Amino acid sequence: MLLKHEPHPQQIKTEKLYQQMGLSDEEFTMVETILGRTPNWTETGLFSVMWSEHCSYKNSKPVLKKFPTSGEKVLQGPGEGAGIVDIGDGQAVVFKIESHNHPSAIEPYQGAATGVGGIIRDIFSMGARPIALLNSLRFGELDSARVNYLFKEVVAGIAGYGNCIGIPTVGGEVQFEPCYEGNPLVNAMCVGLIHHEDIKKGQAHGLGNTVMYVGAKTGRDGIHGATFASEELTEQSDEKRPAVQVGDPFMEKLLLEACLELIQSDALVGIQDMGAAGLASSSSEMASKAGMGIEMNLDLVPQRETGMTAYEMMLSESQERMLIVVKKGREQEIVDLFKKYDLEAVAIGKVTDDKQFRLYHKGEVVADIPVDALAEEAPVYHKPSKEPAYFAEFQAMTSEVPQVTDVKETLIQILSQPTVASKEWVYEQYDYMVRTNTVVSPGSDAAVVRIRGTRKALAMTTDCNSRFVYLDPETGGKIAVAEAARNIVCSGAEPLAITDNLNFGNPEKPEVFWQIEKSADGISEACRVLETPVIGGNVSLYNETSGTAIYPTPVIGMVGLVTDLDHITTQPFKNSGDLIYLVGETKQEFGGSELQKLLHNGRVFGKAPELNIHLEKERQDQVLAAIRAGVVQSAHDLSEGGLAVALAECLFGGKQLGAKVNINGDPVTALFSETQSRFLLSVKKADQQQFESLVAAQLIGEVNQTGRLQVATNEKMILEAEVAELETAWKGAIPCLLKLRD
Amino acid sequence: MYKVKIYVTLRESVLDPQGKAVTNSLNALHYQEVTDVRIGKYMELKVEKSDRNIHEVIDEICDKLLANPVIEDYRYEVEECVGH
Amino acid sequence: MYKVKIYVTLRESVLDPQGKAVTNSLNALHYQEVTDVRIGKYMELKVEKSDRNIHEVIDEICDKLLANPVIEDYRYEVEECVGH
Amino acid sequence: MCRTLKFAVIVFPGSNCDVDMYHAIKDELGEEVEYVWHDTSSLEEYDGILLPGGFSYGDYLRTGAIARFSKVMQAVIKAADDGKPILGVCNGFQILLEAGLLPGAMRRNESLSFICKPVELKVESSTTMFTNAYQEGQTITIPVAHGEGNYYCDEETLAKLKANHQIVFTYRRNPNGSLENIAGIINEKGNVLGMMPHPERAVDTLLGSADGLKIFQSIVKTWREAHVVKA
Ligand SMILES: Nc1ncnc2c1ncn2[C@@H]1O[C@H](COP(=O)(O)OP(=O)(O)O)[C@@H](O)[C@H]1O
Ligand SMILES: [Mg+2]
Repeated sequence: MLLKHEPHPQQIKTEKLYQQMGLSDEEFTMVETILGRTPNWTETGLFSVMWSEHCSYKNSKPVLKKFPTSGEKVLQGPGEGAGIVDIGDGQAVVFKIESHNHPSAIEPYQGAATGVGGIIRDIFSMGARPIALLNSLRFGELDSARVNYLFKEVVAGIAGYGNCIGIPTVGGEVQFEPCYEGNPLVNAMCVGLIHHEDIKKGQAHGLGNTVMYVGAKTGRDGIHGATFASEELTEQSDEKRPAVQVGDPFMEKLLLEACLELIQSDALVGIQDMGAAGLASSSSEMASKAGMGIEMNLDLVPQRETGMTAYEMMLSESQERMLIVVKKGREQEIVDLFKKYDLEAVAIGKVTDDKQFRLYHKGEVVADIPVDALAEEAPVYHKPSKEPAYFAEFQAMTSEVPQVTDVKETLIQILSQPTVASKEWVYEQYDYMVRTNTVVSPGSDAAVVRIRGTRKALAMTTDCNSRFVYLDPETGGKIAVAEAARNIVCSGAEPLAITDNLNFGNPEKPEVFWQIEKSADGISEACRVLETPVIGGNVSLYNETSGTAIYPTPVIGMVGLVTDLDHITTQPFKNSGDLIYLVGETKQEFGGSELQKLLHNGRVFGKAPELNIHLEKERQDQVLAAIRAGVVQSAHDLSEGGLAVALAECLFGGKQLGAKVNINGDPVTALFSETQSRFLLSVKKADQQQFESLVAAQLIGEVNQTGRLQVATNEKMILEAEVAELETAWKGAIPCLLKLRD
Repeated sequence: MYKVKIYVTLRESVLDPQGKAVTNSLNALHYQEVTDVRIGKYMELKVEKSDRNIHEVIDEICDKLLANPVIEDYRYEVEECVGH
Repeated sequence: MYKVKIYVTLRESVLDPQGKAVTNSLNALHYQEVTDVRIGKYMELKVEKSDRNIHEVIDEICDKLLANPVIEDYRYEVEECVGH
Repeated sequence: MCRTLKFAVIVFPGSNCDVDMYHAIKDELGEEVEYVWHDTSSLEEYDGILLPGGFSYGDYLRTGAIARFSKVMQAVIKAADDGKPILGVCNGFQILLEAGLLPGAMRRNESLSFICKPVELKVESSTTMFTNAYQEGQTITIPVAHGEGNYYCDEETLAKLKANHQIVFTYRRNPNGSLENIAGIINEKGNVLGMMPHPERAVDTLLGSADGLKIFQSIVKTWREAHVVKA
């Protein structure tokens, strides 16, 4: 694609060169109609990136419309760099999630690192101070050397960027399934804090105002990255791959501090980061959103390499760059401000009122396009949708209780599944404490970051059990939101809003599109009932290798508000003698469960667990009320592995506590079923009455000092284990799997 | 026994933040004459003779482990050590 | 214009954790013939001609910045580029 | 009757624990503190100098290697000569090593990975101006967060460190492979301390531990005693 001599318009048309850039014949014809002529090479490139799925959401727009996006507290919904939610006292929280799946499949360290760098820029370009990072990762099974390598490098890349820039990585999730073997998922989320008056938008207002370029120089890296992200990975991907972007977190740290200083200047009109499709998307979107035009002279763009063409400069995805619009005549102030941080700020163009997107290079006009055509008028497709055959098959299956002969051994095996096992190996590589606000570190349900100078704190989590989404996209989508909210509530916070990352296969396949639609329905319903609007998100399609799609994986990032530091609650049991309560009844539900996967060689099938979202809401409200009343010592939600895993996790952490529990019903169901909307709480005996008046819960046992977990059903002992033995299996699993492959 | 020297360098158009920082630092220290620095890796391996061709072995381990072909190039020199 | 190649290596007496890890990985991948790996840095500098002797300049910047004498040694080669 | 102390937190491009250090002094210790930019040439007005953690200049080339040439380092060296307390934490420690204010060098962690977690330290010496609020041999919990904390020096230097009681903190369980479990060392004169663990992250039980506060309290105590006597 990087040709020495750029083809002429006629050649682009007759040889259908636009197809290599991802434009279809119909789309090319549309471009000709818009321009009233055949586009040149640069223009063709601009349309191809701006109309890629990654930038235009052309396939997913109709689906995204389903989401509830407004709410009393929403200050900024989808559309800008990130969404914003009011948290009172003139402050607001800003957050967003983004994927870097394809780059990470090719160069895992840099792919993950630049993913983190990109999402951080989305946050500070809104004017917010980034305060925390999270991530959500999916890999194949750890028994392959390639997966091992990808996992290690992705974690190192996230750590490398986040640690260096000094934003704590406080949480996340990792799931391992064979379907991600060739196409891992790397989603990164950033949370920021802002004062209402500092909110900045990516808009190029004001005729004659100056467009400035700040940050790193432009090189040939990542050209056509957005298009690349909108295609399936194939054997040839290695060759098609654009020059890989290398992250420079040090540069970004300087850029971050400089931009936050810039936000305070009244010379600033608009600011946007150069993410996917770099200079092309940032400049056209800023102009289009403001209802203006833009003119830029590419000779002035700071360049890292020699001989760069207009096409290359516009499509480069070099990292650590921002585009700003400043009041005319105030440029020098901006130059000086950036200079203090050893950064360059260069005027490269101006805002016009003719709604055209016009580029000059070496004295010639190299592009002249109606700006809305690039940014907002990309075609929208309503893809056909079809229920896949497997779905009806799964729905028709009856739920059976799996055969378990040795309960303790089974629990140990489940605790050793890397998806369930301790993620300490991961998060110990992240500086989760820097900025000294992390009150609840990784390892509990949600992370909690205090807001200095107040009694408030923010709880945050990422969640998605993609097995359930695969079995039943609508229910699975609901469960993803509900689980995130459960984690937030368990930490003592009230869920505020979500950001989502829709990771799916090729939307041109009707079965995949059906999964997208259905899960969006589920997410939407859950968000409505739980009152957590969708304030932003990201779409990553074409996650397939050799024609096989990943499990549909709509990752939910959720933030909640802790109104008083005293409400902060964590998952481990605290004191011997405390009472253990289970909230929610347990049904016989094993479809997509950890136990099913274990017993069927990695395969899942059948129905996903049911979810009554109204019941879910009721229980969450009760649990939160009890936490706020100060009568809950510990809180943990039940997720992968069911009650047995939850009980074990509440005992981990070296306090040498034990628990004796008695429950009724079938033992395997009681221990391992993954019925939704359940919580495990512990309560001081003295608070028993008050607690029971607030929460409908079943008293199932007591915390003791034995260092043993004992569970009986109908008074008959079914599980007895040393907590230390369980913890060793749980903690050792991931390091052990990695060492084997060293 | 062979002594193998491997040089791993970043590909031409790949950004080298380290090299850039070092260039800036040298310029600030008044070594204006230094106009560019690129930083790579230098490795020394001791390899015993085996039934496989040494060049074949080194190519293989460079491709697999020591260099990342997506962003790096490598070259190497093999010396035969006498006396071992 | 000169092109200078600088090799910075850990001193013999200093344990090299990275080299050790690579040796172990290679052995695990059944390259038993690799008995030792030491990892250092390889830098390429472009230096313009100035009134100072190039060797003097390079020695100075290596001593000051590019190598840490407590744990590292360095050596270098200078090539003169023609045509620039 | 004594005035409050005034601390300087040096900010290099890429420092990121500067904020943590600042708040530890201001909110928990209750003394005066200011951020001081790397291009400052005088530190005369400060009673104590704090070099915070982070990634100065991205930690490119070697940790601390580029930062040591910052303009402010001349003033740090002068302050060291003047006998002022100087504390370098993590990246600050690495800079002190590169600048030659403390002996030795850092290598990458033995695991080759960054490591962030609370660790137990043994206070090896409680006679320094940074540790006189601790008991000798006491175990304290302070977090580490670094990728290169694997301290190294040659045998001769080690012998000297031992003979002069310059090893101030050691790890109970070594997280990085450092020589003799060394976590922190002091200069011969006793006024420059470098340590990998972050005491400024351990000043509030809300965040897990307050064991680090005594380091700052020791500095204040020593300073007050010296200045009351003189007054
Ligand atoms: N990739 C990751 N990065 C940081 N922390 C992680 C990551 N994966 C898991 N964790 C942390 O480990 C803990 C357990 O994760 P998980 O099993 O997903 O919890 P849950 O099932 O409650 O959502 C959480 O505190 C989580 O934040
Ligand atoms: Mg949970």
